[in-house]
Amino acid sequence: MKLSYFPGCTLKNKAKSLDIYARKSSELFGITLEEIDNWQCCGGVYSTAKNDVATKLASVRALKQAYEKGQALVTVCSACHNVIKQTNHLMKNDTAIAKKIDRYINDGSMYTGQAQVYHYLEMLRDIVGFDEIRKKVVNPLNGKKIGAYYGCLLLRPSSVMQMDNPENPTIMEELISALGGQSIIYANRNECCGGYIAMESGELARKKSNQVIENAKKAGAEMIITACPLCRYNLIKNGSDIPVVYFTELLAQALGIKGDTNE
Amino acid sequence: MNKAYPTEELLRISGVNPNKCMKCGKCSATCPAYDEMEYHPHQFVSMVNSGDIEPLMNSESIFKCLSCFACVDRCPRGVEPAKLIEAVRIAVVRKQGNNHLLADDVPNMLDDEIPQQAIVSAFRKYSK
Amino acid sequence: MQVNEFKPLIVAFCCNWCSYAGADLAGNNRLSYPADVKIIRVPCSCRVNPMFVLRAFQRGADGVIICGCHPGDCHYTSGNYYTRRRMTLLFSMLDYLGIEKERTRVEWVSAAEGAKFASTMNDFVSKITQLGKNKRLEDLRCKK
Amino acid sequence: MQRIGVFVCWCGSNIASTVDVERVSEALKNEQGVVFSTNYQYMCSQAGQDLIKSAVKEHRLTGIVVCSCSPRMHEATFRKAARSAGINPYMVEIANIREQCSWVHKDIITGTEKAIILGKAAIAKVNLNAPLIPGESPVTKRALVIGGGIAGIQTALDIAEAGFLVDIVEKKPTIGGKMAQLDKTFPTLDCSACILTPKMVDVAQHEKIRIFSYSEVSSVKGFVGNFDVTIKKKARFVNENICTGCGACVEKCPQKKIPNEFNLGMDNRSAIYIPFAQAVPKVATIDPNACNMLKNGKCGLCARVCTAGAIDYTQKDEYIEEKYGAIVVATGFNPISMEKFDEYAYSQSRDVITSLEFERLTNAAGPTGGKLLRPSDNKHPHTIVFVQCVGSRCSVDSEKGKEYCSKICCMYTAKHAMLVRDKYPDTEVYVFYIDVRTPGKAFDEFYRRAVEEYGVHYIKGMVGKVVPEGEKLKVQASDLIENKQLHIDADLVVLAAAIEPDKSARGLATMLTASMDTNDFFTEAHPKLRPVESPTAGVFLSGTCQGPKDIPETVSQAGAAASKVIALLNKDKLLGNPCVAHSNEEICNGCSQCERVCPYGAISYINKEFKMPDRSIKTRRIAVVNPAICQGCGACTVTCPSGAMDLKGFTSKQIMAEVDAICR
Repeated sequence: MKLSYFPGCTLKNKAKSLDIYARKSSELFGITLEEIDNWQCCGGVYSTAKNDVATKLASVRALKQAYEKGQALVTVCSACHNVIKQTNHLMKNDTAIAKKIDRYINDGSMYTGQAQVYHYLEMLRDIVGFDEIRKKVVNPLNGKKIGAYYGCLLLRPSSVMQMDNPENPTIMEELISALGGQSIIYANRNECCGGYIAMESGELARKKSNQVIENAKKAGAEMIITACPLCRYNLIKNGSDIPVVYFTELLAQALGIKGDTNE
Repeated sequence: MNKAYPTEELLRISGVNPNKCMKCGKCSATCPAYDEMEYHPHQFVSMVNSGDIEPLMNSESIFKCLSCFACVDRCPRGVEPAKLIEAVRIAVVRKQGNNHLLADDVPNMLDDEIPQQAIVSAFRKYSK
Repeated sequence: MQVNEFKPLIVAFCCNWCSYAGADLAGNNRLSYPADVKIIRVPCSCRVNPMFVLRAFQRGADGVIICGCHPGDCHYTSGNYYTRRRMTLLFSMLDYLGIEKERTRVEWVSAAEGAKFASTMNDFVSKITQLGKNKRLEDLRCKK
Repeated sequence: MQRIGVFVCWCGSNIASTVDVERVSEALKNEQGVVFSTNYQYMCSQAGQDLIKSAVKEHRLTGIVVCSCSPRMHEATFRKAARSAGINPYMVEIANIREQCSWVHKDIITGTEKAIILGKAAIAKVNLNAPLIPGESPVTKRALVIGGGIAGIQTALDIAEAGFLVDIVEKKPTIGGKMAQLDKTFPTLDCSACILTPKMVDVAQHEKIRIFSYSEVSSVKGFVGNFDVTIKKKARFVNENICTGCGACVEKCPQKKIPNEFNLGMDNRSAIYIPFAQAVPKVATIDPNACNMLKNGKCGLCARVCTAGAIDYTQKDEYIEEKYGAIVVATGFNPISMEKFDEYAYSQSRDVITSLEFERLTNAAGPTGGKLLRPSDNKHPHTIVFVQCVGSRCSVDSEKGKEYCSKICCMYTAKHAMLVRDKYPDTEVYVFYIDVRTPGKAFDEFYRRAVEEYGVHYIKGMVGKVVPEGEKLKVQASDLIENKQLHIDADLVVLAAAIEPDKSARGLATMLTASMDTNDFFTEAHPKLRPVESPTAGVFLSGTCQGPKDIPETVSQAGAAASKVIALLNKDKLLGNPCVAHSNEEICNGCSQCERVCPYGAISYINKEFKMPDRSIKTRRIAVVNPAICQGCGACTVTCPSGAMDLKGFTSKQIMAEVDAICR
């Protein structure tokens, strides 16, 4: 099975391990991620303003390419997924903007949100299935206590993202248990790490990240996994004394593709 | 000073109907950047509605919003305050010479580990 | 027939529970509307057979309006939903036959909406007056 | 051929000032069938009515047209006059020349012209009128009350006190409903059980009342005065008539780890259980999903300890059929699921509870024996945060909770806060509110007492997030008055969850053909004037199934519903509305279209034998309308493809004649 894949800027640079292990692991389940040709950066954040059209072009191009190939579009980075999924939703529901964007792209066919967008986690849950993953695990995590960190981008706005219950998500917890780990539920797992504010106000980012780390640790987590390079950066930079790794690394480790992720 | 934008324009850009607000304050209760803001999410809703927009445009608050959508998701009335904050912010940075983040400033903000994503996001949020 | 000024002939079907009472309320409050409107009382707007509408046009009506309870408020729980569906079909067929869509209308008027009844009728009559006499479907054999 | 008399009313000057009544009566004289036409100052007066009566005699009238005020005003008056003059009351038609003519038109010429046309239309209709006789149906003198909470209990008691038989159907093993779970009641703070349980005993002992507990209504047929109801009595595996409620079985049952519904899962019960000490009926019930004996045949302890021999593992569901004259719906409410509000960590922390759970926590018969202890560690909480409006007042597009205000939360939260401060003065209590809504006798005073005398901290604002961390619940909230974000380390968080109608109500409404609103509350026949009646004749509403309400309101509505039932059951016969649908069996082809649109289920089909021209007999399926059920909306008449269905009093021919008269 082949799926279109949008890696995004960070996965080609600072977050290479998020990318590499996503691709390698999916191969194990017979899924090939085909990188979109000439993809452009999604912009990192989705602009909700109705008069902000240009910032959506990169996402629409990627979506359109996937749709024309008859493939669903998969992303791993939370930010890319958020931008692309929201853009797709907009294309489907706002014809005026879809027409405007069509005039920019101007290649003969208007895109109106037909492509299916999956986050890699959704792909694991809905296409592969956690039971299938469980069967392929060779290095189970032996009950390691792992706190999934969702942040904001994967889940919200929930009416558009529709990945999971935005206040009590389970998708990463189910993955952890499929890999033989013990998932730790903590309330701040869907709160913001501070995101791009790290550039502007390191203090606020520190405060937010610390709240997440503290809450996870008090709940008993020995490790945090995330799908977002910026979340990982903020948590590590602000002094997490437990490892913060990408969920794809953990996946690859359990599947025997990668060595121990405990640094 | 930023001259005030008309309320209607902000409502159009954001798609927000502030009349739906029942003034419960849950947006501000849930906001992770609350302490950094001079004007809080619920104030954006009521001030835009009453046309009191200039103070919002001149406030740093518009750059403190993390776009985490907690207020949008948890609002019991479906008001979507974050979209209104975004509309005010866009109204400000689109004006000539109003870029909040300049390319020249960026190198000083970087360290070895910062992901590209942070830089592009910040640019998109803070600059034209 | 001597006609100085065009006075349209309008048949209004009103359901007994909401719209007819709304029309009564318009009267109680002395809210005037043109005398061109003649009301026929039916138990429910869903009693209005498309045949009645056709008959009215055949006999020279210039406009037909059907008034019922608001959706969800039907005295018989669901009658007005039938009305809405039936009349949507009928009106588009009439449009096809050349009876303009403006000549036919379904309106929801509650027993509390005397003002709405009057304003609806004023509006409807003025629209029909602009359109002028309806010639389509009129069966001249019916004229004495 | 009719002989019609026309009577034009002046209504003093109400009509006469804008309608030339003389000209109207003159103009209508020559209409088809008219043999007499006159006008009079006040037709509705005794003299006016006498005028009608003498004209009927003198001119041998068969039909009457009164040009007067709205039929909604005096149709009944003139029909009565007609009857006393010896003609069928349904031979009267009214031309509304006041509300719909003289009062809305200023000009006497147009007014008169229109009045004449309206008169002609009425005459055209009367020409085609036929005498109608309302059908009669007997009334079964027994009422069914569905739901055994305080609403159902009160309704049943009131009906029974009037001397009628009442059956209560309650799906739980005991009656009592939500009120049995409450601790104290606002605003008087009297103990809920102390005022409820005597009523439960009254019900149990009343010779006119039967209780079907652990039972559900499984089908309803028939119509007002004549409902045929099937009640499913679920197998409780205990013979109700023998069980003494001694509790020996409960004690001995080895399976003790079943979440106790009565305490909202905050403690456990055994597989065989009696919900609470004052349960009515006080008999045991076996939970088939938990009982080892029923699951795999291994146990049987309860049967061995039962000295009465009441345990019966072979018991089956039983279906009881009964006839009723009236049905009262009293299905009550439940708090909504907190699933969509997990920012408050309800599913993550046992110390985040709903208000109903809080009731059980403070109830002396509850899981903690009335001591306020945190569910997680049984420690005394020192800081309690109450959150109001959780799931109430949500807009539709937020897709979270209910649009309406749940009405009772402000008061019970004030009660909870006050009781905590009263019993445990060392506890800090915060109430986060959007508005405090206290309309009701002594309600606002009650809330003010909570603030002023008991020192409850009322904060205008909402809680945004609850984060369990260690032993604490970190509450992040806004204080809108101080324009601050607050962070409170709480020990217990109580959510005032919105209430919604019981889930069983939807299916029941379908069975009863009773209408519901978009929130699944039953709708009333008239929101102001008939608040306890469903639009479906013979179905009455009691309590929160109709909308959120507190106990006093529920009890008053329950009594009101009972009085409506009593008035109905008091009648020996019911007169129907004769303006009902009727199918012409010669034309009907039995296509079933009419049955599908009928909102009342008034249409059924029979196979009838018809003699064919060649003298052979052919059986055809034809529609038959039950005139006692038909409400006369006419939906079927339009849907009928063959034109067999018509509505008496509003026949197609009559309405077309009116159209013709207007368009002439």
